[in-house]
Amino acid sequence: MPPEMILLAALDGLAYGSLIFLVAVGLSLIFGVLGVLNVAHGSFYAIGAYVAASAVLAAAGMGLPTWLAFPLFLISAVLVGVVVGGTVEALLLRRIYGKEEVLQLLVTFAVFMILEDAQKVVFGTQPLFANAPMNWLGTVEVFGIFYTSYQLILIPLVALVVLLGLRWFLRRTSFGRAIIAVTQDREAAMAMGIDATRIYLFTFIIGASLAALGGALSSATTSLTPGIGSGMIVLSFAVAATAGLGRIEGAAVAALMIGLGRSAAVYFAPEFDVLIPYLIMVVVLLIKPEGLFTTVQTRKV
Amino acid sequence: MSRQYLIGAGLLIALVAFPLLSPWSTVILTVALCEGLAALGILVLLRAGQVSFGHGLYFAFSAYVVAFMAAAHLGHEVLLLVPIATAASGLVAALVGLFIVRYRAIFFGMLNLAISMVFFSLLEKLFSITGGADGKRVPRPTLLGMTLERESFEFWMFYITLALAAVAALFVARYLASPGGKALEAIKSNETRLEYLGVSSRKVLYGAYLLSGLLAGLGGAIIALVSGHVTPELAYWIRSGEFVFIAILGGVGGVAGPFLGALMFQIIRGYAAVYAPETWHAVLGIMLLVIIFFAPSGLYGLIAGRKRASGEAAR
Amino acid sequence: MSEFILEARDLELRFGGVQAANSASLQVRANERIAIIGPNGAGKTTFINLCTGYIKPQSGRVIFAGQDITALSPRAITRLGIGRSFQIPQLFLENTVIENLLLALSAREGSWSPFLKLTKHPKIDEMWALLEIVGLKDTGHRIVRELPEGMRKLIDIALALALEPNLIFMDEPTSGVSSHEKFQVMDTLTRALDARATTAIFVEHDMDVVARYANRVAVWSGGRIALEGSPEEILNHPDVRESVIGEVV
Amino acid sequence: QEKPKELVVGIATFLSGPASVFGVPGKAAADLFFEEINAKGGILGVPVKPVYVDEGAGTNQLISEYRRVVQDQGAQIMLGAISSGSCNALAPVAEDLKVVNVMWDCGTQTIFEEGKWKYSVRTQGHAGAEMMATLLYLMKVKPDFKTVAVVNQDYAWGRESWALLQAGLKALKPDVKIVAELFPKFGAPDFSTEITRLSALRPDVVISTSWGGDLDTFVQQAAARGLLKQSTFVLPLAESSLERLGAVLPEGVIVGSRGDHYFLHPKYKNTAEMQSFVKAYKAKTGAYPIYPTFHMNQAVTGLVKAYEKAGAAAGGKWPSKEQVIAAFEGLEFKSLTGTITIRSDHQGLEDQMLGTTKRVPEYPFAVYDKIALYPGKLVTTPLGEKSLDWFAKVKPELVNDKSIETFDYVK
Amino acid sequence: MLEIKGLSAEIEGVQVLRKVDFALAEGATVALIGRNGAGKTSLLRAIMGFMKVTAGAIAFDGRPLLEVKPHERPRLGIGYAPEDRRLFSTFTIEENIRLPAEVMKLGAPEIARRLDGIYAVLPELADLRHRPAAGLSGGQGKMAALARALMIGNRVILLDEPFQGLAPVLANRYAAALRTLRDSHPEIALLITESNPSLLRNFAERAYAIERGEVTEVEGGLAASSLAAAGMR
Ligand SMILES: Nc1ncnc2c1ncn2[C@@H]1O[C@H](COP(=O)(O)OP(=O)(O)OP(=O)(O)O)[C@@H](O)[C@H]1O
Ligand SMILES: Nc1ncnc2c1ncn2[C@@H]1O[C@H](COP(=O)(O)OP(=O)(O)OP(=O)(O)O)[C@@H](O)[C@H]1O
Ligand SMILES: CC(C)C[C@H](N)C(=O)O
Ligand SMILES: [Mg+2]
Ligand SMILES: [Mg+2]
Repeated sequence: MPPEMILLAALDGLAYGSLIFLVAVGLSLIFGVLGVLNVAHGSFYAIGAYVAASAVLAAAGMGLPTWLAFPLFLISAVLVGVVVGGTVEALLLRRIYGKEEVLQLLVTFAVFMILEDAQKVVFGTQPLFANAPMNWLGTVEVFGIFYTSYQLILIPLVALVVLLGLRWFLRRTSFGRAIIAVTQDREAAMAMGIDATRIYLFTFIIGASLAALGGALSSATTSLTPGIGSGMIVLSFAVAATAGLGRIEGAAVAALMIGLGRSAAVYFAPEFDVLIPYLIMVVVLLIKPEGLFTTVQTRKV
Repeated sequence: MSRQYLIGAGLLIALVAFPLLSPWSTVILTVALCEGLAALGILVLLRAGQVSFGHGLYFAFSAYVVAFMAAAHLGHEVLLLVPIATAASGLVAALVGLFIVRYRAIFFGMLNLAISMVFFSLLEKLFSITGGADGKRVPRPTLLGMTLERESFEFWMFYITLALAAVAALFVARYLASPGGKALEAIKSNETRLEYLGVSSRKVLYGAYLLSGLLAGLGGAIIALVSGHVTPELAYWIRSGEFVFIAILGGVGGVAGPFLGALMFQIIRGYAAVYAPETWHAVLGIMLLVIIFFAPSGLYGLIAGRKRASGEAAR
Repeated sequence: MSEFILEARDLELRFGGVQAANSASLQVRANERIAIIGPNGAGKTTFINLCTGYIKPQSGRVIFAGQDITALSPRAITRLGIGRSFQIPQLFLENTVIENLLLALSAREGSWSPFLKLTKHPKIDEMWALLEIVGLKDTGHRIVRELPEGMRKLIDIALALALEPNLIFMDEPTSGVSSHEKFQVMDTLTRALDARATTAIFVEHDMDVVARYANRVAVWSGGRIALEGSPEEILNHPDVRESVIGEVV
Repeated sequence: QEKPKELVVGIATFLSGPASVFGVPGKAAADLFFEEINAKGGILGVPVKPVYVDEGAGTNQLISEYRRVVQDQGAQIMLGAISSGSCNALAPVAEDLKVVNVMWDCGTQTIFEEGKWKYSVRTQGHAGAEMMATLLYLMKVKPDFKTVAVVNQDYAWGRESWALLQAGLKALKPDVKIVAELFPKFGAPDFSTEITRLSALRPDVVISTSWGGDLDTFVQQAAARGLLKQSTFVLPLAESSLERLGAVLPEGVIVGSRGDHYFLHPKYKNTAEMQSFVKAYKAKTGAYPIYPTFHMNQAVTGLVKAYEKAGAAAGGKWPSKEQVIAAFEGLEFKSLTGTITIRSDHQGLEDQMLGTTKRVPEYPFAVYDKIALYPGKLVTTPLGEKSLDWFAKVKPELVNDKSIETFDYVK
Repeated sequence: MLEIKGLSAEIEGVQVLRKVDFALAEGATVALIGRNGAGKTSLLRAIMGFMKVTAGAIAFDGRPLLEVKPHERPRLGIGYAPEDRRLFSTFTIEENIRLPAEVMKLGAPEIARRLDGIYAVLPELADLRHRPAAGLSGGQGKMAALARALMIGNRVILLDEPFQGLAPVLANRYAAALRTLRDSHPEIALLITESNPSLLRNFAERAYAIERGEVTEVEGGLAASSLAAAGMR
């Protein structure tokens, strides 16, 4: 096949990978800090998407300008993060940090089941679609093929901003350093004057908001149906594991690999399309058992 | 410990009696037992602090082995199908185990998930062979050479399953109390020391993994026979998650736990399906939350009562 | 077969800029009781880690009973008869003290039958006797997580002993053990070692302990042995007094 | 037999998961119909009580729920199901339980072509009929295409429907080139890569039997990238997405509805039944009815008629299950949009309708134009034959068979 | 300034502190000695707010400390060096030491000032300052933990067995260092637990003995005689 097709495939992969990253990085962050593998993360993604879509449709209904959608995406993402995410952390997770991980994991699993049905009840079962923002940004032509600027430029851009922003936040700000400290040793961090409870809440909200943002952005490109969350969550799992414990750079690389891998598959081996994320994960872990990026463990001997 | 047997016996008697009282329940009870077996496999791994989000793989694998053999009318006999299919799952576990025991925590869980999802995807993809998402039908085999009518088949399958489950549970109980079982727990609490006792934590985990694979396989083989149909969904990650769910719901304190959990799970699900067909997921979710927060040691813990701070440490 | 039960030859290990082992060598005769002393960060623990396979040296060899064990895993080395205790105790926190020991016993005896109940192990009395030695008999049924640091250190040693090793490394056996118990524990401990003809190498910061229980002292510094000799010479050696012991003020 | 106090009817439908796009409207419709029936005093004077089972819970769960509803809640009639997978799984269970099982929406043709089921019956056409009609319509309105690409969901329905179409294409247009066969996974959120490929290949015709969210997503993303204008799209299930797709779907797209269902059916849109149903349904759900609601109507109506026929045969007594199922054979009854005949193999004959989208001021979404109505008898695989074989030897004459009625959109 | 009255605390239902009465005056240096499991660590943890207190009260400058959230107690000028080091492995030693000060938003100059002070007291750390904490040896870790406590402890410093695992020469040097620190900052109070009191001889002016969670003052401080009287060598 012609070389430019490879580029075209890569472009699709980039767009898709960026979206996965947005969602998965939140999962990684939460896992890294709270040590909780948040199964409900997929629901945050879905709810973020539904809320954003509803908001955009409502705005359109009121005859408001389309560009308003973009601030609306942000608002709904934060809203979902704070309201849904915040509630889950403060009401449920907070009460079992001491307990075994599997219990924490199952709490999120339970939340996932509840939220899945909640979505149906609130947003119905008919596919919801609000693509005005995507069309509003128009298309760009590459080798005579039209791409939506939304998928080709906006989403990767947001992903990049999130990546750099998170890095800066965790490395440079004292709040970020506090987060890392809590990640390693909650009690010692408290003895240093760090409010671990607050850190957990904020981290969870940030993570949830990122998932919701991913959802919000995708709401313009895909139709929302019951169950979109569960599809996204396994992808995020794969990314988080491939990345290495709570490593955001890792999440970026892994998400990109999956995105590119997938579009490559559609060209060369369509039947492998679905397997790609898992194959990538298995291969990576075979080579680097701790994931792409590893964290120094305190020496205990 | 003796308490564990007491509860087990109680459960057993209750189960033996139940179908005689309400015939239609046999299938549902059998299904519960199958899920209980898979959850028992999860319990074994949980003792090592490892959570598998992919045991649907073994559940589904043996189920499909049954389906294929039945379709090909190879040894179309329960007493052949079940052991062969179970062994097949054991074989897969033996292979997967070879490398998966090198991983811990999230990596262990996610690799299991990944492998089961690969299998799931293949089942859906290769639909000319596997029937795709629609799955395969499993014609009813003979039992002891007899071709049975539905009622009697279901009736006997239930008691066979019950017997198998009881034996499996008993064995697991013994194993967990044995040095090997404690070594398994040691993987959770301190692998460095285990290695410095000259014990290979990988070997220990490998054994447990094999066992858990066989248990899930057994459950899968039987569920294929009683529901007469297999679908890829048996290998889906949510199904695997349910096994963990069931194990915790029932409590991992004793081997009776997973079965208690499975029964509870089926009952709640049954009622939820009647009274809230649109929102039975949520009902289950809430139930799970209630258990986790108000009875973190599960139904088993509720019955067995709080464990002492020291001594017979049941987790 | 050489006269040495353990021989470490020119072990090299650096962590980035840090030379944790700098052609470290040590020769140990059977039934010796060697104390390793030296400033913090001198490389004492690292040396033990190298000898017990926790870390592999970048060069150099470790010979045990005539066999090269440099490349072996901790597991293999343990099976050959080398036991160790840790600076930070490595225990099964969720189990009772006796269960900890029984696990060691089962490992030694290879009693893995799924039908044997751990707490019904035929040789359980041996383990109680062992607890007696480290003076923890009455904590046997406590869960380890509930025990303070000091007791954990002793259990850690007991675990190593349970394997009946020919040679045992102990990393600061008495640190965290209150001066009150220190000596009676060390008394019984060393008696047990003699009784079983177990060679012992222990890192120690308490010079009273060194003086009383070592029959040879190796002074570690900069990842290697700086000085070696009998307790008397070493503990009175001006350099040692200056760089390790210091004047008690 | 004694008249029961009430007739429990178990209904298997998707209440969760992506396919609830069809399942929930189906349920809504069923509730309407049963209210109506009970208002009229029920079936043979026995009030009907619907009980629902979630098909989305997974087949094994579905089977045990199905059993429970029959054995525990005493359902004498079961309506199951939407997915072919479920139907394949439930048919034998129904035989076991000796319960009348009305397959109310599933499409797979193999059920009655490969198996013989005493207690199961299907009150609508099957994939064979649906795909044959699609094929004939395509040949009719766009005879001169050279290249075809397909984008189907990667599960039984997507694969089987393509297998049929492919066989038919080979027979009718041997020279046609199939440039791409894409099977994105069920519920895929993103078709960018597929669309890029299609944009590069520029096939004359793009076929997709996808449905629900997948179809919406695919069409939306394709539209945004100008693909819909580039190739002729053939979407045999688009009727169920028309309202949602609103302004996105341009004119000139070939659309179908798994039967002759359409709330603007040229012949029946003004009948009292249709009018009142559309009104009631819209009032209840806020949307126009889509094909699953019509399939549900056929199942329920068929059921009522079968009971009446059996009741009459039993001399006004309450018919046994066996009498009811027997009554289905050769049963002929009016649906909201035509007439259904049940063959001796328990397969229903249902007319098929296809059209080409047109934008009109009356509706904010595309409507059918250039409608062609294919008699069920014409497009359904003859009794005893296997659809794949039949497709392989289909004759071009069929395209212009005179039994085919055509209509244009009229306000 | 730190007053503990009838304090009882438990861990998982096990009583580990029993009606502890204990006072720490402004600038005082007090040794808390007791055998393993006596409750030394528990008492310090109780002061830091990591124990489940079942009865009694702790007053800091007369204000009830139990009502202050654990993470706010360091802000009162309480520095704590845990027995088991508890360093943050991904940070360098210096980052570890700075962290509490940064969390409290102390100004850069202030932080620098305190750092210099600390390196003056613990010169060994100055050379290790840029090493990741991950690889530290047992003793090195202890030093870092000590330094971290000094960073914020400008009122009270709680040291849990600070000399454990230190080579005697260092232990002695630190004893001396702490003494100079005390002399230079007479307002800082020191509470040091030790299972090996000889090191604190003629340094801590008062000594308390703790046994099975019960605290009693040792008459005559750490003089060997009085220790013997209190049943410790
Ligand atoms: N994993 C590691 N990564 C980096 N540096 C390390 C690592 N392990 C040891 N070191 C360094 O190697 C040197 C020796 O460490 P080691 O633990 O052997 O000292 P030690 O003699 O045991 O000191 P102590 O008496 O305090 O325990 C120290 O400077 C330490 O920082
Ligand atoms: N997790 C726990 N559960 C139950 N009891 C505990 C727990 N941790 C400690 N204890 C008990 O609390 C008591 C005091 O422990 P603590 O650590 O304060 O003693 P310590 O004086 O610091 O001992 P050491 O000198 O060895 O550090 C001990 O008897 C111990 O058994
Ligand atoms: C839902 C319909 C489009 C078809 C259904 N999935 C079936 O397989 O019959
Ligand atoms: Mg050391
Ligand atoms: Mg202590």
